[in-house]
Amino acid sequence: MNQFQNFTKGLLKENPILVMVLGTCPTLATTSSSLNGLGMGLATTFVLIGSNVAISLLSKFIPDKVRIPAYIVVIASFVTVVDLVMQAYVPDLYNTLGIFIPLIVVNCIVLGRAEAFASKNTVWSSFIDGFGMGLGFTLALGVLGAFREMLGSGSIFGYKFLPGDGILVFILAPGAFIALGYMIALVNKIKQK
Amino acid sequence: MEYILIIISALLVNNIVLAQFLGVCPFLGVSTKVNTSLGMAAAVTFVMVLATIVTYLIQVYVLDKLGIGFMQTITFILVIAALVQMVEIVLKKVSQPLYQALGIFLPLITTNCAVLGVAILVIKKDYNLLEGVVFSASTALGFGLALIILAGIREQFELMDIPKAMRGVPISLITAGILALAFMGFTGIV
Amino acid sequence: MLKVSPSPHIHGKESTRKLMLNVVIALIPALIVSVFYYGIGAIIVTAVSVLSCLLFEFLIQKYILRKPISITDGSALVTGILLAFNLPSNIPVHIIVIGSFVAIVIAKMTFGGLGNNPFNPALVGRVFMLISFPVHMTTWPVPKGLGTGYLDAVTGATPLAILKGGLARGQSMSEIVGQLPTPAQMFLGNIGGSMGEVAAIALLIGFVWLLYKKVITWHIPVSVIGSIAIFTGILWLVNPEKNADPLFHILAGGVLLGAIYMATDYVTSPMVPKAMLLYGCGIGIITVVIRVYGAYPEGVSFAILIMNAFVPLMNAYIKPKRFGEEVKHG
Amino acid sequence: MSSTILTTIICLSLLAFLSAVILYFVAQKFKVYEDPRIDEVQALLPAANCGGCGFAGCRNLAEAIVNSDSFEGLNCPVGGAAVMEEIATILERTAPVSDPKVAVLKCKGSPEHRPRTSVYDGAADCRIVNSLYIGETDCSYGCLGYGDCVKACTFDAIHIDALTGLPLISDEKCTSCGACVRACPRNLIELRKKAKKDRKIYVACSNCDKGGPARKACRVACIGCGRCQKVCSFDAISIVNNLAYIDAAKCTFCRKCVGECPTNAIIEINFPPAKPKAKSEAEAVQA
Amino acid sequence: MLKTFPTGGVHPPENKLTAGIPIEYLPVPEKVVIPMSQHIGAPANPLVAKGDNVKIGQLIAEGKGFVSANIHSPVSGKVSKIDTAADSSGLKQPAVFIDVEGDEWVEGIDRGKELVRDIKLSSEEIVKKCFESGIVGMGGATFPSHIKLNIPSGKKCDVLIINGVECEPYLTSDHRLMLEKGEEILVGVSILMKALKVEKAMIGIENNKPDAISHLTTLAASFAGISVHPLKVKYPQGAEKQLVKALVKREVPSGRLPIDVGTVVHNAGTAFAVYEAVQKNKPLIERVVTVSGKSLQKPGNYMVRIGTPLSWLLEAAGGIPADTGKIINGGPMMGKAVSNTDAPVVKGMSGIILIPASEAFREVISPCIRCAKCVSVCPLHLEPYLLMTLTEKGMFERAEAEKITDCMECGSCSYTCPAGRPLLDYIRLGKSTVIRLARQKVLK
Repeated sequence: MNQFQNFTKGLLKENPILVMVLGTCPTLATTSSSLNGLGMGLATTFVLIGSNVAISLLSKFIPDKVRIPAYIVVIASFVTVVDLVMQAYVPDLYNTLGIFIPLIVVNCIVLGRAEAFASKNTVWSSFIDGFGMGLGFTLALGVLGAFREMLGSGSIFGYKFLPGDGILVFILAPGAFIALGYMIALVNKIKQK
Repeated sequence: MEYILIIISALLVNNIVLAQFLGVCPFLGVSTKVNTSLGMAAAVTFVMVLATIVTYLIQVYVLDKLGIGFMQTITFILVIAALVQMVEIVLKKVSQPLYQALGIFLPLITTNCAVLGVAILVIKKDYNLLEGVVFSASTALGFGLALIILAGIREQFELMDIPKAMRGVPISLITAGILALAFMGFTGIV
Repeated sequence: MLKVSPSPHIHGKESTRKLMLNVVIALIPALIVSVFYYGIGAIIVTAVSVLSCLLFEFLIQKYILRKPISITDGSALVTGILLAFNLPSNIPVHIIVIGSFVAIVIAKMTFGGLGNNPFNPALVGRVFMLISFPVHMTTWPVPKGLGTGYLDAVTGATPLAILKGGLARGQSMSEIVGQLPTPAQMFLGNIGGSMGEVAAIALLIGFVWLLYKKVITWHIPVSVIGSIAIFTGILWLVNPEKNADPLFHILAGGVLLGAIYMATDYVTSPMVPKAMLLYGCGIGIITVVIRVYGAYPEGVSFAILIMNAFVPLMNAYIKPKRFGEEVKHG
Repeated sequence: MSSTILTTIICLSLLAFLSAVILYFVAQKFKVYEDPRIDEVQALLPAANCGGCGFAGCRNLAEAIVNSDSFEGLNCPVGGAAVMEEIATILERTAPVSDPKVAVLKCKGSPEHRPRTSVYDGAADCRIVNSLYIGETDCSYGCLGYGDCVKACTFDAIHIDALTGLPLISDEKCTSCGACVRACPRNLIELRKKAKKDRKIYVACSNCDKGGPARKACRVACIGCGRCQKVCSFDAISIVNNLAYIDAAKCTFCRKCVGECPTNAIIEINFPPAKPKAKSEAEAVQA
Repeated sequence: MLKTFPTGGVHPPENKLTAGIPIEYLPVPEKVVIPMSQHIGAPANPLVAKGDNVKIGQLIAEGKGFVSANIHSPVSGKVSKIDTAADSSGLKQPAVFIDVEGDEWVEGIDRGKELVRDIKLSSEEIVKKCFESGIVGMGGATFPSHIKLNIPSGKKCDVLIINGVECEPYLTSDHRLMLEKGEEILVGVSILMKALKVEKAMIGIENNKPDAISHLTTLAASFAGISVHPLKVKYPQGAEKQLVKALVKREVPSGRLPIDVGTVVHNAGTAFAVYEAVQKNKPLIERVVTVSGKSLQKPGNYMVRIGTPLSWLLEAAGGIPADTGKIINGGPMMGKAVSNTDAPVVKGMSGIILIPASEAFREVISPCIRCAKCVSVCPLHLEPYLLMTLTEKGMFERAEAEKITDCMECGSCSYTCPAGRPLLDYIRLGKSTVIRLARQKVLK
């Protein structure tokens, strides 16, 4: 596998949300608008790249038996960094995303990539992998966010193009489940062909 | 009365899965059979209550005392990870079938954001220890309720002809969506 | 050439289409009453709802599922009418179409079509609309008779909304009663509300028809209405100044429509009488909880959807007593 | 600042130490051993869970393989020799040798050959028809055509041919898992050894009736006349219960029997066109 | 309120077209075919060889083992061959072929019409006589009768139940028999009572046969311990367990027999056969067959010899009408469709029903709408919709847990299903598969 494939697999073929169905909690919770979705995606991407690089560097030194707790500590450190940085520079977004920023630490994608990829590959590959996966995650979040925002409030990235309120359900919890459900079904359908 | 409000709120109105989107991964993963979801609900309840107690004590008596509140995420996840691993080892010994059925989802309780989420929420909401325990227990029951309902529906799906592309995760998500829609009826009770 | 098939070689006269048609017949009195009070709007809303339900079912079956077209089995027709009955008669067309889309496409065809959906399609559509378009869905036309126009009607509140509003302002029942319609008005349907649910008399006529035709059994409607009567009765006896009487709760809002036509939907209700009673009681209790304690003045739709979710569990764990299970002799 | 760092470090270390100690003791107390090779073997299996091996699923086969000393009776027909060799390398044993096989239908009773005598009008399921009566023709051995094998095939290798009403098996897709063999209530499907260029010669009939009734029910039935047996120079053909059978192990694909069969019950597939003489003979028989 | 079983059951149109037509004795055909398996259990063993001459009533095949029955020649003539013959489903069964010559009877058979009331044989002798005479359940199940009369040690029977229900549409053979041979049946019942050593017998008859009820009630006054009970018309009341429930309110437990609740059930037709065997020394060589159908020229109740080809019987009834779609051996609810009209009449054949093509079709199958009608009509309180789906999806373990083996295949579920689903087709399949799997497990 060359680095290009390594990069693109996260976007479509192994998209963490749409294909592997990991990290559904933040996906559902933060996509009430496209902006929130992108913000969450980028924060996760940062943690993903950071932890991937760090773990691929450290993997030789971490004993196999305690690797999972060790990985979690590494990830948690990066999450704390993101948490503090966002609190300082984008307080509005930070408040909207709320508890889901610290919860990046338990996002299955991050630990999943650390365990499945970073611990077995070189730093550079892990970086590419983390970047690709993060971008795939961000992409899915952005698309889902845009979709929900469009239907739910008739706007996109805050720009209003429809009069009225839109179909309110889509920016509420039920709409999140339903929209993601159909997105994954669509991907399934495409995969079957 | 305070406690009853906390219970109803956590169980129905702000159901952790259907309204707060925490613990969706195991919600989708373990809800194929009613029996396993019962086991999962029990395991989560146990871990959640235990984790809440331990993290609460650590927060109040260690982190706050030392003034290192920013270490919350790291310490909490560490404690939870250890707890879950303990539960896993115990379960493997005590009930082999349950262990096999829960499969990879037991270690995933670690990364079940519900557990960490509840631990953090208890601190955020300034509950005292007892309130925190009641909150976490009823949240876990809310998780179990949603899980078991979905498991019941999914068991029925096995006997039905769900369109191919919808099978598995998509149909569960949409079912959960309609369930969330129905649970919105409880808005305003608390 | 002789035909050969396993026994039995004869078949009863029932068919899915006939059952659905009987439900439609049972709904006709309520439709007549709503046209009588709300005029042309009732007809427009029903027609749009029915047509769009049929159209969506047809499109999905033809182009997405690629299954045989079965829109003539009457199930989409019933869904369309029931959805319309849950709407105010002055709701704009595009909202009805969205509601029909949700009912048929999301709540029914996504699960594979008739017989596979765990939730009542019409109710999913209705609740979806209620949450998405709260203003349109809670602005009710005042019944003015046949001449009432479609969108220009004067609006008013439903009895339940009056009750909720009054209690929220801290008024006591004796103060609110003056603003509420009399039981006779509610019985005949001369009140504000969703077009199909206002006239108790019409719905009860339909109920008798459905029982006579053996389309439904008594278990679900009776247990729903009974549990509501008991629950609200207790609340009323405890504090008549803060709670409305049971008769009001039964006649107001969607209790009768829900109990007789929506909760009894075959696909989404339990299979065994014992479970039906449990299911009905659950609906009744949740309805009252939402009405009395919740933010929404009406809770029947939510209650039915929530109990729908429990039906698979009931079907799996509540079994009929098998013949010969209890040894009575020897 | 430095004190914060210090407390952080101390606090975390203590916590980590405490967790480690507790976990160590719990792990000692509740130890369960599970052979890790089971997972490795399972990973190699095709995960089709078709049941072709005789076990409920791939995991069960993996367990059986790991827990037994030899490969006797344990074989994944879907993965074939390649997978078994890989498994053998993991377990440091030698793989069993199994021939690649392919499923064939031992019936060619299309409506033109086998007239319909009644119409079946019940649930479309061979097992139901078979338990009910003789079937739509007078042959109580032949294919019923309601596609139980099609439903059983997880590899999309079988389809009912609209023209003949008989199942058509795709050589490429067939994995010889045997699901169709088990599904057919009349035992009409046989797994035969794969030959060069997918060539096949076999008796496409399962009728055990005597010649007269068999022929009456179906024009291409094997009547057990024994002419193929006589002409075979390799002793590959046996006749049991009025029915000829060609032993795939002995057959050399000489094709002598094919032309000899008076009812055309022997099928040859994937051969180059027969020599003109044989062909005209075959036509003469058909006419 | 008339007696009946409390829950479940259906009420198909009765169509008892031949209820008023007296039993007609049919002439003997030129050739008969006697299948060796006319009962549940092991096939009988032929005692004759090709070329043998046989007389009417001569034993030609012997029941092998405990669950089996003897077979007697219904005609006099020459055995032409012993071979396989296709039954009404087209499946080949061993059979004896006889060419009819003359009308010679075995000695000792009382062919007179006069009633013999006095029971001379002891109860053991009665059971033996039933076995020797090849008597099987005449209602269609063809269970060898002598086994039911042998009460296993440790069990006790306190009431004999006689099944005169005939709940299947069209069929009237028992009805006519009760009207025309009422006294003989009552003597037969007394014989059965003596064999079982019980003091009490209850005859259950559905209320759509008022003439039979009043006739038997009048006659029964002179027989000790026999009472006649009208029952509400409901299918499947003729099923043993349902009839026991309706008459004595006892529920036969799942997987058990009526004797486990102190009852034995025999058919009215069987009682007549027992009378003939015990009092007249006549083995079971003929029976009443209802031939019915809306477009049939000469429907009726025919007394025919066992082994008569169906085509002969149908010819007597005016030939097969051109519009016939389906021919049924038995009643329309539980009978088997006939694909071969050359098949012979056998001991368990109570009727031949011809259904016109316009009615002989299955409904178009549409999705299950979960209306629960199948659950409410199932007389055994099973959930047919679930059992069908479990079978379709191959989930046999769950089907077993849902008591699929309790199903008695009455067809009420398929009859009622508004979606036209072939519930019973699949349940039957699931049931046989579950039983097979259970047997394999035992063998392992």
